[in-house]
Amino acid sequence: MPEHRLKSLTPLGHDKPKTTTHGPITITEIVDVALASLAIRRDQAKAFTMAATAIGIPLPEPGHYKANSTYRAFWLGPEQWMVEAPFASHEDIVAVLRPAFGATASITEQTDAWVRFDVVGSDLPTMFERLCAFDLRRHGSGSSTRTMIEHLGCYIVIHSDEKFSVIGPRSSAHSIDHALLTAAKSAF
Amino acid sequence: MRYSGWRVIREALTGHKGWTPAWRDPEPQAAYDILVVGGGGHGLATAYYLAKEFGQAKIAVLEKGYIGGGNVGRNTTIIRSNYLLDGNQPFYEFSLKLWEGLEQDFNYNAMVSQRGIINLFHTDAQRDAYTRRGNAMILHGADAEMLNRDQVRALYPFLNFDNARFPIKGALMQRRGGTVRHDAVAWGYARGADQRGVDIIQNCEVTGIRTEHGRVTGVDTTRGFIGAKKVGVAVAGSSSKVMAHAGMRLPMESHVLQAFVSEGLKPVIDGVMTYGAGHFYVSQSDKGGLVFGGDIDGYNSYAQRGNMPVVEDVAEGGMSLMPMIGRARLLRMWGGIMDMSMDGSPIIDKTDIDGLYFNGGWCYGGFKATPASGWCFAHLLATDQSHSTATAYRFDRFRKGLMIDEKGQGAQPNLH
Amino acid sequence: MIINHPLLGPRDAQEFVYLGDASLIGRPDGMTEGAVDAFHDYLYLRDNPAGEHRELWYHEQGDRSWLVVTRNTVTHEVVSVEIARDVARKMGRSK
Amino acid sequence: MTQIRRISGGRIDRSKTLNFTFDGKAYSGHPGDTLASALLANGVQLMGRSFKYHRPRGPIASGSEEPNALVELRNGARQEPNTRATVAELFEGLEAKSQNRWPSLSFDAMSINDRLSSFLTAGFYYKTFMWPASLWEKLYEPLIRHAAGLGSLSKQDDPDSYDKGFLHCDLLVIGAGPSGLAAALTAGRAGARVILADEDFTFGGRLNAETLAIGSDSGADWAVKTAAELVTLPNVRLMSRTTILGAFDHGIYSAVERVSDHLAVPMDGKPRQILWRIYSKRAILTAGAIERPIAFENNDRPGIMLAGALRAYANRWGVAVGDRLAVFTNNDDGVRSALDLQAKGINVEALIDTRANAATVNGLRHIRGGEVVNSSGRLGLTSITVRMANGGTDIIPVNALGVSGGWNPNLNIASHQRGRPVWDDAIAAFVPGADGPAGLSAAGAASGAFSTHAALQTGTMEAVKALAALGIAAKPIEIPKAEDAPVSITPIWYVRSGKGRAWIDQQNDVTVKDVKLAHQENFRSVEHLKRYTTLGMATDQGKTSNILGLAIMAELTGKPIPDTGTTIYRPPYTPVAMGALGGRSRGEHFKPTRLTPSHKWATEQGAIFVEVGMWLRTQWVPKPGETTWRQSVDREVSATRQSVGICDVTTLGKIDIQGTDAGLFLDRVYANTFSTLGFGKVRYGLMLREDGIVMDDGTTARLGEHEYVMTTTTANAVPVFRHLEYCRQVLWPDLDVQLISTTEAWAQYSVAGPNARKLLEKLVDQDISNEAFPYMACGEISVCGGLRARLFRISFSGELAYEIAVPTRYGDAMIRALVEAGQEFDAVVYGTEALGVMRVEKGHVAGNELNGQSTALNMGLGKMVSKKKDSIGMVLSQREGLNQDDGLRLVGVKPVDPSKLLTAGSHFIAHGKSTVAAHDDGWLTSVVFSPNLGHSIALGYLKNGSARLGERIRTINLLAKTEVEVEIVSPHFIDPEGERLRA
Repeated sequence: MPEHRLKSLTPLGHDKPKTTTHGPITITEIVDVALASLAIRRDQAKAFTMAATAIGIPLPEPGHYKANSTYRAFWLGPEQWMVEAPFASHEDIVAVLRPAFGATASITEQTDAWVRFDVVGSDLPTMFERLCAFDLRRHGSGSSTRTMIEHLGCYIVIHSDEKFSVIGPRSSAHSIDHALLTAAKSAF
Repeated sequence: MRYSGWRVIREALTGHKGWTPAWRDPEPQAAYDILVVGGGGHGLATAYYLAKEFGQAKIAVLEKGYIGGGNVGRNTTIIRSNYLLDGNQPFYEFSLKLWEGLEQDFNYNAMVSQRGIINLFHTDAQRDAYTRRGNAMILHGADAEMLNRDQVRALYPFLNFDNARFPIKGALMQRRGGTVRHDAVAWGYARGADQRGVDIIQNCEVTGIRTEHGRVTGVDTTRGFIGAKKVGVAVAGSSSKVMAHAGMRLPMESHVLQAFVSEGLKPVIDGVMTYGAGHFYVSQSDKGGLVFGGDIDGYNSYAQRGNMPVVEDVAEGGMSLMPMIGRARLLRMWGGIMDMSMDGSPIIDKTDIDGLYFNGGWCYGGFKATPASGWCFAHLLATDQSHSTATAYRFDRFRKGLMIDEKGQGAQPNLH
Repeated sequence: MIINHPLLGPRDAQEFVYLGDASLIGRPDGMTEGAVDAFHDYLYLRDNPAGEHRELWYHEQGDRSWLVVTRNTVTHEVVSVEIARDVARKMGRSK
Repeated sequence: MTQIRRISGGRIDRSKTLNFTFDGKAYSGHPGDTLASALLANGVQLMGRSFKYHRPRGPIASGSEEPNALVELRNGARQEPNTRATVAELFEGLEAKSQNRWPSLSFDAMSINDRLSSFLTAGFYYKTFMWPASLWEKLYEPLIRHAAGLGSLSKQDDPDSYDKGFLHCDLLVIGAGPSGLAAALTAGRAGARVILADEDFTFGGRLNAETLAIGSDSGADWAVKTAAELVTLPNVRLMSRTTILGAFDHGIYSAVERVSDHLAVPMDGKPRQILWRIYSKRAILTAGAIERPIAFENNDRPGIMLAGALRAYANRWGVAVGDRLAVFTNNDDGVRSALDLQAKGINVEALIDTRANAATVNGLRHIRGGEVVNSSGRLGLTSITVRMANGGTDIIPVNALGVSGGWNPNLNIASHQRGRPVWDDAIAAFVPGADGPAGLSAAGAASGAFSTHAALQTGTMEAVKALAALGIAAKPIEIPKAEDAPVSITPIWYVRSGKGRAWIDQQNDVTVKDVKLAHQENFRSVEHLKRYTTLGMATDQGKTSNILGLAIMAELTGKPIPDTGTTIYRPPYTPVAMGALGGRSRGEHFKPTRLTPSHKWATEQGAIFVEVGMWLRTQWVPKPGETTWRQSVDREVSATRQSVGICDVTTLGKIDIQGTDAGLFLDRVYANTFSTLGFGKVRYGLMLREDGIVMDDGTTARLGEHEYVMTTTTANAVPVFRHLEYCRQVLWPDLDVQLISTTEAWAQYSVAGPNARKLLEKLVDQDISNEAFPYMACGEISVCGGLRARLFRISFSGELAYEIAVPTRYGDAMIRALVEAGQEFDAVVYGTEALGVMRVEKGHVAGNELNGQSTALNMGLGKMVSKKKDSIGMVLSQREGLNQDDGLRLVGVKPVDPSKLLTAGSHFIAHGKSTVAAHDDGWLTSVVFSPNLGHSIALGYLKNGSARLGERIRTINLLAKTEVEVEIVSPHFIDPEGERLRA
């Protein structure tokens, strides 16, 4: 990336990502992930899949999340995925992906549309059952879905029993942060 | 029998032996001049005014269950005429005027209580819209006032003025708005109609509408065929079901609206209040219960019961507006079936079938309309002409592009 | 209520937005004669049955799929849930 | 005061003493007590007053069905009115007050109503208070309202927090008595996900109130052991202090968990209560049964209770409600109560049994074929009058009486979906019908299986059945030995004797006479009976009274009970705090807050914010010395028009539209044409609803061959996106179009004013001269030395203007860079007020004009609706009613006297016309003060407006009683030719 003189802020409005700990729970704002949505253009499914495979982007089933070495992805909707990549190498993620997919995909930068919190701790379902209707105890690692948290549509990614990501609308970062912390205090 | 304070005293001193049935339970006759289908508030009021004001005789009201068991017994008891549009305002103002003399008219204390209604606003755009509305109300002869924040605070000091997500900026007030003891409306009209010879026939469900040569001849019911020269249908949430017997599809959907009451509490809310930043409105009954409601559940339903999301949404609105109610307890919730029309406004009109008339599409505003709805429907049934305050309530307004869309939501019933 | 999403399994209906009768899929062609009458019937008239009802729901807080839900309006029982796009295609809608 | 009525035994912790007060008087109790049990232990029977007659009342029950013993619990902002003393867990320092009495509980002036009761029969108020009409609101109603209500609210904000949550299970078991525990154990051992919920603070249900054995243990100990095993099962969740409130669709139950109500104040960070939404695949109702009374004259005195409650107080709480008791029964369970009480060493003076043929009970005075016909005592029971089988009467001095008219299965929740209970003659009670909530079955006493053995058996078997339906094989638990007594009952509802009142609904003061009056006046349907007499409408929802009222009505009409009707219950099972239903969503967290990328900067500048939907936007940015908002806004407008201004417009909805059919798609969803839009160009678009009314407007930019970005108004971003998805998926499923929202991905700033280009040229890395980047151009650029950005040359203000977008994380830096670069031009940052002023000056429509009631024609944009292509709303926009010549048209408005201020919402009335609706010509939609013109200006919808330019007319605000003469002008106040835009 060319050097420019603008400094970035985290979704919560700080220079550095915020980390909060309550009891067994640690909530961390994550800013080093670039995001793009990938949607299959009409009649391009085959070519699209081949392109994704070639570049190493996983295309998980509905309700799932999958990680490869550089790219990780979760399912957004029919024929649409959200791709994650390291921000440092993929700040202009569309520019990286466009050549790989050509006319087979609609690609849209989504990096700064979202705030992401990684929540780490034991017994996360006890905290998250205060936040969303998704059956967290039935869905294990590799599950991902969008559901309502604090009146907002947020994605939840279950990395493991001890680590969830919450990806919600960036402008509401403070509301989501407040909800997470309140739930942690209520639960533990 | 005439009701009065003296009568109550006399009966009390003689063991209450003299009270007679508030209405009879007659067997249906073979035929009537006018059949009113639906023994709810609107149907009973229609029959009452047909007999009392329009000189009609041989009238029966057919009710599938017990009278007053539908929306007139399942609402939040609010009366008001704070409507904006020309098609609506005169009608609801006519209704409010009828409420004001109703109890003396039908000799039944329905506890019409004009304690004032305020619509809170929270943005400049809402204020502008309420200014437009308040002016429209006054232009039509209704009353309206604008309250600023301090005036609202003086009325209701316990509202959330200090840490609200959407601060209160003021309110539109109609002092003549208020509440009515809803069940008593049905009973008062029933008793008044009965006294004037109307047959009220309960447990009598209409199962068919018979026509000959494009003209209605009567209805099939669970108690047999009943002949009629004219049939007026006023069945609210069941409108589509009943009119389907005549092969009609209506511009409406049936939706469930929930309402709620708290445990009895010492008086704390004097008037009626609507929140402008959430789905919540509230008043307190003469028994002390906070009566409140919010949005419809939003899906087609004939189930007379709703689900939790709306319950919680209403409670969230209530808690954000008046955090003092946190420790008040919700006692009961119930649902009514609303005849949600395509523009949020009602229909009182003839149909393409001679002698078949329709009254419906009241959305969740039917209760306050009860007297005028009955009067205007009686007018139409008796004279074949629309009453002057109900000329806009026609079926063909959708075809002609003359919608009466107070909320500006378009052809989506669940948004009205 | 719960809507059994064909792709995602059971989801609380609160995640969805309701539109109405699935007959709305059958939008008339606006460029034909008499289109106003056809659009009037299409947009404004409803069967509004007490019983099984095919209706459109949108998974707004989920995957943004429009679904056709067949649901009993008296009992609220959900009989079937389909992806609206598939239903529309089956009805012959394309471009 | 000592606990004079405390006897041995019970499941309380006597090693600890808890101090509490009632009506200011100090008492003590023990952990395990409820407020009621502790008061009774202290010899206090009088706990409340009835609603209508203010009769002195004590508890009749020991659980949540209690109608009488309602108190105001706690004080200050935590005051909880109408709290049932029978379920309020005792804690150290508890304070309670009696309610609905004045001046004191023992002397209540309002008990005058009791003397006047013959005037205050059911529905008396419908028949009087009508003359003169004016007195209703002035006199009668205030008197009624003064008497209304039970307890009072503090009128202070509830200081506690509440929470909400969501749980999932295979099997929900509602009630942890013997059947519930058996069901949970069966399912838990089978590995199913089980939730066992009980409203009580301890498990065991009725077992805790009995002396019955299960196997070799007491029932209560069996419950403890069973719960202990359940705790070890990770797939079982035990929830005490948790009331299932209601059964909703598709196996969803709501529940409230009282996390902190047994504490003086909640622990830090912990909610008072949690509202749970429980998603269950199957549920079993094991909520037990509720005893019902028999009505007789003066059956409401403190000391007269349900027999099972007397037994519960003795067995569970070690309390003898009186030291001389009697029991009045029509069934064997009443006999058990008498024997239990006697076994506890309490004097049972008599067992009055309505059944002349009942098996003789030895060891106490068993009056067979007798009836209690009256009672005495002012504030508490002193004696009962018993009529013997032979007709003689006897007055028996007692200070407590247990009454048992049989037990009603607690089927409340089974009828929440309007399922009808069915009558079971064998137990003379209703049991759950087959049409209850799908997936719910009942077991134990809730299903009419009253013996302990039957409870265990049915609980086990229902669990096996429920799991089998889910494909889970469960092995029934081995049923331990337990009593299996049959039900023996001879129904009797009320004692036919005396002229006095016999209470059915004690809280609402509904008596047998009231039911008779309702019958006499033809309020015979059960629903009419309830509504006319208020039977069952009190805070207990008629749990102990409904069946009695129904049965008496059945007798009066001569029909069997099931033919007379049934009563169904509505949620919630017991009243639930509004706070719990509201959860965390209150105060500032009522709804989420959306902050713009410039929020931090604006806060530093002391900006004033305004709520726009969920967003907080900068309304204006005051400078030192400015004392009114107008000064700030006027400055922001003037500076922008004279030099340059910067505004955060991130809140506008942005939708990325891609695909080979994207242009065609836009033609369908916009009224005007987009397929002709060239690369790197932007066009204004007008979107209609299918009914021809304007839905939204905005611009759409073509950034690539098949790539467009649509902007929407802030308010309509979500509904427009939903609508586009509908068009794409449902109406035209084969169009190659893909959508995603990018509203939040980009921080977008408007830079407007004659110096806008000069300012941007300092930051943009590319050539943006008028030639290179003309009006309505757009493109991908970079700023500040390489940051990728998007530039759109569009204008809402009417000035030479651009909107520049950068990735949101750089939004803060971007506004700082813009402000810094603008310093040399005296650039301002303007807020929504100045934005509004400039758009009115320019004649652009916004929210107040886009009111969902207006057509393109109304807005003066009728020509934009292309009839050459099919688009949403095109056809129905042609209806006659929407195309009347004298219809509303958007006009500009200015006061004839420039010093006069206009008011939005004022209506147009022509000169010489009276102010009535017939002369209403329209209204002012948007009003601003234009610093450029030096006076108030407005937009308005005026009938036949486009033909009335130049006309003078009045704008009237009847709310403020003001009137301003105005001139109708073009809505384009500034630069009507658009020269500035293209500069």
